[in-house]
Amino acid sequence: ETYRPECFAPEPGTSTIQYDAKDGPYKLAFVNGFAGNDWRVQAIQSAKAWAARPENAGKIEEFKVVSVGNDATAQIAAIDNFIAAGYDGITFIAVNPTAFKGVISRAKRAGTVLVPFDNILDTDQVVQVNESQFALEGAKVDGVLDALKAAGKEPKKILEVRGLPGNSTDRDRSIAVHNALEPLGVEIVTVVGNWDTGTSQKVVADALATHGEFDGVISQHGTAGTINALLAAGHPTIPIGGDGENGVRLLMKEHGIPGVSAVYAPAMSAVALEAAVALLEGNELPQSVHLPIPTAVTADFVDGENMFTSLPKSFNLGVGYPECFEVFTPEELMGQSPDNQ
Amino acid sequence: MMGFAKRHADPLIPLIGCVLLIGFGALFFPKFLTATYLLQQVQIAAFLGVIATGAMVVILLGQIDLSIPWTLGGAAIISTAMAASGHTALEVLAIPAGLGFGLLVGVINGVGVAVFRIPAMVWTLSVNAMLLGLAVINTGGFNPKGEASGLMIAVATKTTLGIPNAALLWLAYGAGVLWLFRRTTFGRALFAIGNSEKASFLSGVNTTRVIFAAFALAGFSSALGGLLLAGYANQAYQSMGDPYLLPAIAAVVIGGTSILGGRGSYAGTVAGTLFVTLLTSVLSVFQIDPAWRQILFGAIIVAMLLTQRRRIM
Amino acid sequence: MLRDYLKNNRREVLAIAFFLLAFVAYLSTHPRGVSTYVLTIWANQATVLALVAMAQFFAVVVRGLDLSVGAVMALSNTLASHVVTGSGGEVAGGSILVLAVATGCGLINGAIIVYGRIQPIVATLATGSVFTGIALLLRPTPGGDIDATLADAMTYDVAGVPTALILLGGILLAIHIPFRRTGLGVAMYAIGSNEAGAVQSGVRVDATRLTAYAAAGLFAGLAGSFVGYVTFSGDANIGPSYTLNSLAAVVLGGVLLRGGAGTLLGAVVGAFILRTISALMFFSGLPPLAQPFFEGLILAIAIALGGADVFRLRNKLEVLER
Amino acid sequence: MSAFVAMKGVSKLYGATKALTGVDFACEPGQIHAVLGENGAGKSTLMKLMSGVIQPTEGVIELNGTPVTLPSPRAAQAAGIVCMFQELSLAADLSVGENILLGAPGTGWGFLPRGRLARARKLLDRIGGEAIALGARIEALTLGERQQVEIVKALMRAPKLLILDEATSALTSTIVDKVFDVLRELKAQGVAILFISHRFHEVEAIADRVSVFRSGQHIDSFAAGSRSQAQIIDLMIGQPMDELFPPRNAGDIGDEVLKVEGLRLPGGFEDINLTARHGEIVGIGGLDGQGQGKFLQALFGIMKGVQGRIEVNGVPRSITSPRDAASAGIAFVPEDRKTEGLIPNMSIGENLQLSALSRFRGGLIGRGNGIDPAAYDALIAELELKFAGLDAPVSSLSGGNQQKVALIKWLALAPDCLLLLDPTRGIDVKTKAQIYRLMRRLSAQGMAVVLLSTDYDELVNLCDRVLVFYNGQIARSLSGDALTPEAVVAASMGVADAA
Ligand SMILES: Nc1ncnc2c1ncn2[C@@H]1O[C@H](COP(=O)(O)OP(=O)(O)OP(=O)(O)O)[C@@H](O)[C@H]1O
Ligand SMILES: Nc1ncnc2c1ncn2[C@@H]1O[C@H](COP(=O)(O)OP(=O)(O)OP(=O)(O)O)[C@@H](O)[C@H]1O
Ligand SMILES: [Mg+2]
Ligand SMILES: [Mg+2]
Repeated sequence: ETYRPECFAPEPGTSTIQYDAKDGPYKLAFVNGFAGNDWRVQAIQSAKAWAARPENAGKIEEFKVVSVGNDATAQIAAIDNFIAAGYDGITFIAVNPTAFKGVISRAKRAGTVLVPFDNILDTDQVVQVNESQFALEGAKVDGVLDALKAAGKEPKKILEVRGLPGNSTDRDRSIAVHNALEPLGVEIVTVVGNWDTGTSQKVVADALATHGEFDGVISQHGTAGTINALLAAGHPTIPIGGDGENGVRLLMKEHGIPGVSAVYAPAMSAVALEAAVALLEGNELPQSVHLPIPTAVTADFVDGENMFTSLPKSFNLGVGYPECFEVFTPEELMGQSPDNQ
Repeated sequence: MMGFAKRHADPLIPLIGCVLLIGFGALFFPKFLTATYLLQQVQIAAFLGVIATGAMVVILLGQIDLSIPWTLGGAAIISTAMAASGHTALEVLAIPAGLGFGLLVGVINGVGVAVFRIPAMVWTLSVNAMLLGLAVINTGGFNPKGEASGLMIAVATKTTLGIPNAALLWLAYGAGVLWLFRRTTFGRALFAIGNSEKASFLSGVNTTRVIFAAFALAGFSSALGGLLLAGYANQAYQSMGDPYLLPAIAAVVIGGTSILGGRGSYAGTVAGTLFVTLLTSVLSVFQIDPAWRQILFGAIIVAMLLTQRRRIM
Repeated sequence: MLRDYLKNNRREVLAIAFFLLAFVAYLSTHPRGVSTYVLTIWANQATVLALVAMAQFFAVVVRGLDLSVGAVMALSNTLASHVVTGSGGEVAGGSILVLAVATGCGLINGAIIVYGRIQPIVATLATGSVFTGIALLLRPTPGGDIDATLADAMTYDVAGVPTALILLGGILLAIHIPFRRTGLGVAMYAIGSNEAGAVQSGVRVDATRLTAYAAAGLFAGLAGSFVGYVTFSGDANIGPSYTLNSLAAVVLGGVLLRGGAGTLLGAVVGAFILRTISALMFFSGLPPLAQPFFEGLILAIAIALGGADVFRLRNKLEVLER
Repeated sequence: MSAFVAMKGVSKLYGATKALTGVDFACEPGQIHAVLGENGAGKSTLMKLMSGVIQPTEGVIELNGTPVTLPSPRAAQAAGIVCMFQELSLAADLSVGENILLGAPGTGWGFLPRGRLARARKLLDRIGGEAIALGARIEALTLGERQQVEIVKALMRAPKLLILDEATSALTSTIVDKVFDVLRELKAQGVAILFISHRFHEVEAIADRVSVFRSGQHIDSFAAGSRSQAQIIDLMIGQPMDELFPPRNAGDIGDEVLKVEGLRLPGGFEDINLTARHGEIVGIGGLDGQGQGKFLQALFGIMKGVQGRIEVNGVPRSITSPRDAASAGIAFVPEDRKTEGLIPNMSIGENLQLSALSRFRGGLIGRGNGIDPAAYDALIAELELKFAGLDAPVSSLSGGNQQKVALIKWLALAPDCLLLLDPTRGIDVKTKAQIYRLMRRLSAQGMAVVLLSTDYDELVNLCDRVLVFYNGQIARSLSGDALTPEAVVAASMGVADAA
């Protein structure tokens, strides 16, 4: 029985990891990669919001966040720097899942706890926190199939909107979609939206203009663009499995689009820190933690609860995991302006 | 006479390319020939076209503007934020403010290039980096709710007599730029400086001012593109400009504009824009694997440039 | 003697001074202070950029530009993640193969530019797209492996001196010092400075330019390999940021993009400056969300400082030549 | 004696322009052979053919009696044909030494034979380049010094045929004499030398044989001295030519147009006073780099940190940019027409319009200037500009005709004051005469003309007053009977002669 399984749920079949307890307070760092998109900014905000909470602040001697851009060597250097500076725990969003062998061994030697999240590593050496990409995209597929069943329709032709080429997240999510749909003999048309609203809108518009009508859409990210394209093309309303951006739910609600919005929550940055502290305190955790995926179907969207007319459309609704800790209020996140850190 | 011939041959090759692409596409997807698809391409091309216009002005100087992405994004963020602010005054100023932001960035670029004599390629790069930083601060700090204004949406997504408004705007904007090129001091000086800044300066041309104006116009174009995209996606988000930098430059050079400056025709840029847009669309519709998409894109551009060369020589 | 050097290389000297300033600031803010570990960390990532900057230098000095250096890096990095493993022989062979392929990419660029008469910027923009595509074919997603012995040898230290710096030092000794004394080196500078003149002087312009782009490919290949040593893997997406940074680096190092001026050493120093600026962020205590802005700001200031050089000039025509 | 290089029925076409048609030409070892002709006669084209820069459209080139093709300058140099080009071949960013060794025969990609530099040093010293350090960057040298380096560079390649295409155009007479000594020596060693110049006294001084070209054809060749200057000129231009220098103004020198008081540029020139009046041509002489060039550039707002007072037509003007100068009514024809005076790959028409841009009203978005096209046509007619069409690129014009364009683009603005830097360098006699006449007419009509020249002929015979610069100051002001070649030369050497 590992530590707080309701939050740190093990990936089926994963091993467990435990280190000798260390005395706090701890020096923690979060080494982000690219900073220039809303999800990452929110991940940083969540991390700082978590660190600011009194129950955590007491355990922390120092908490640093750096963003190093899309460069594995720079990220490795950053992590090494924190190891060299005697930090106890380091969380990071890996720029490259296979680049960190060396760092992991150096961290071991220095007794520093590493906790990758979001883009995780192909390794069983460290505890990793993430939502299962398969489960995430699977949930979207299920949502669409359920909606179709409810409407008494057979899935024949589904549009898949993929993400940024060349990384494992995009690959795994796409595999999930194909694994779920191909057995049903569904025709899958794939376009590449780069996780980008505008790009998705363009490629979906083209797909609709050339491939004709679809029975449903599975979109990795930038789903708002996908919906805009459907509306612009006057395409009959079809179920959508989309991302967890505020704008997506607003659109689905407004136009009564059935389907599911599955959140890939930036708040996982906070869970990763929580895990780091748990490990430093000597607790045993699953090597691969799979967080529960916050999903909601159109019918359950409630303004001010899991959808905010008052917030930006690009706001990601992953404000927290109730199973782990009280979810962040948007104010709590926004409160983290760079001026009062 | 020669110059005339050149000016009018520029758009030829990209246009032929467009026809080939459509023809090829139609073999497999008859819908390629429908007005829906074609008008849709024109609409999407309009966004790139406006941005490429600015890129072209700077390239005519023999410079290059790498600050397009975050100038575009910044303008969109500002306008959408103001449009959704709820204060009438701010809402009215939403669009001017976004465009003004573009002008401002352009002038900052101009200072580095014209006064400090820093290669635009590097100066605009660092300006872009700073803009990214500002966007991050903004999103983290205040990040107000953003909403494209009705006008932005109407221009970006609606049509008039079946023609996308975006395309009409592009047409008007292009006409204005063409007038600048052909009929004003600015236009003549722009081409002269692109060929020889020294000789232009010694002829009494106010080169500094022209360079400022050129970058200001480029920033304005990026901002205008940003507002269009915000209207199209009905929101602003970070890094929304990233997918437009290289295509914009590609569109300009495919259109026969010399990257060294001083030579080029707007018609060429228009044709180049249409070609790039169509090519991207075709590669996407045919579900080409991303790797092959990159390879084909590069190979086709090389091929086009080689043919352009042949013609010029 | 020294005064001549300072006079003829003021931009380079300015860059060196700026670098030392930033580097001292970095070390003094580092909790661990000066130590082999800290130096090695810094050296490893700085070396990668330094190698790309060298690649860019060769293209720039012949009044060209190579926007495909990042792509060639990605290609050689992904290729290395396939072939730089196994027995000692296989590792050696693989490493050579990687560099050969990278040099080939450079030659292709050169050929398109020299014989196709396409402007370097656009030519390499396009070929870069192709090389990236091939890299994606080799590694659809990051992965693979690099021989650990070689990687560690390259990324750790010898007697407290980071191997990476020894490598760079060796390259500089072997190339930077004699470069200006060889026919090839002078020919490259001459082409960048006055191509028509070079032709009239009997320089083999085409061959020289091809060589320059091949060298650019080779160094991009070295950079890609080194990324492999640091990351033990191949990643097709590393290109873009390196391409742009290589430009910033050479300019920071006092290399004029108009060609014919600047040195390999300058390019390296420029790369060091860039990397140190980012490293400064780690312990700067700046608000995390404000760091990207300040990083850009410092870069802009550094570049502007180099540019401020022009205000010395009395003759506005000389100013225009910048 | 048999020819070293011979051309048989050679033609060169540039699109429609016939640069050379059916030329038979030969040059022999141990002979200095002068090639004369108007601008655009085809002299440089001929030389470029011999030195492998361009290939003939028709005809054959023979080397020691055997037909050869010279695909590149490198090949030509390997065959012993070395050309000193009208457009200099130096790399401005490289040092003098590096330039001299650049691409020299026998040098590959390996280490350069720096040993040879000792000889280069000697040669430089011999032709009066003692001041030129082998380590100095070319960009720091004056045009004259660059020509000296170019000459040494050519000599270092041990030529069998040495071609000097207006190699001495920017050199002062004293240096030219030294160069000639070296040439005579080479001649004695059996080197064939081709010499192009538009300065007759130079040709008379050095040439053994003379060939005259006109509009792409080889008109005649004859022993030097067998024809009078007048006869040669007639051959060159195909019709008798009237006086080279127009008569000076009968006297009516009017009021001051340009008045300069105590102008100084630290490190450039000190306390310069100058007045130019209606109807007078003020000459500015002196050796290269004595500050006269910087002075005129300062007048045109090119220099920063200039102190002193400038008045145009009695109105004090602060001139900080060419644009200010232009609106103050000052025009400026720079020394280097290829990169400063004109934009070579833009059309003739666009180049003519260039200066007009400074006069556009309404700033950047203004359109239409006050200049009517007729003004251009008149000047084009007066200067007999040889051109295919206004759309043709300026680069397609020969040196002389390019210079005409550089003049016309300013004159069309009818400036009050015209500053000329060596405007007749590389210009043939006929064009010179046209330009001289034009300058006279303009000054008679009330334009102040200030002429900087390295050719004392024109200083003495054309100008009303000559100010000779010597290390940043006006050494002497010569006019009337005191204005003699000897006096100019003496003053420019800083010698205070009795006169
Ligand atoms: N690159 C070119 N393209 C087109 N026409 C050219 C080119 N070069 C020269 N010409 C033409 O060939 C003719 C001869 O030119 P060339 O330079 O040989 O004259 P030149 O005798 O050297 O004149 P100058 O004394 O002014 O140097 C001229 O009419 C010129 O316009
Ligand atoms: N850097 C610049 N960027 C954009 N527009 C400019 C710039 N500089 C000047 N302008 C515009 O040019 C127009 C004219 O400016 P200005 O009054 O300086 O013209 P000017 O230099 O006086 O020309 P002229 O002397 O022929 O009247 C103004 O409308 C101004 O907005
Ligand atoms: Mg000539
Ligand atoms: Mg004015």
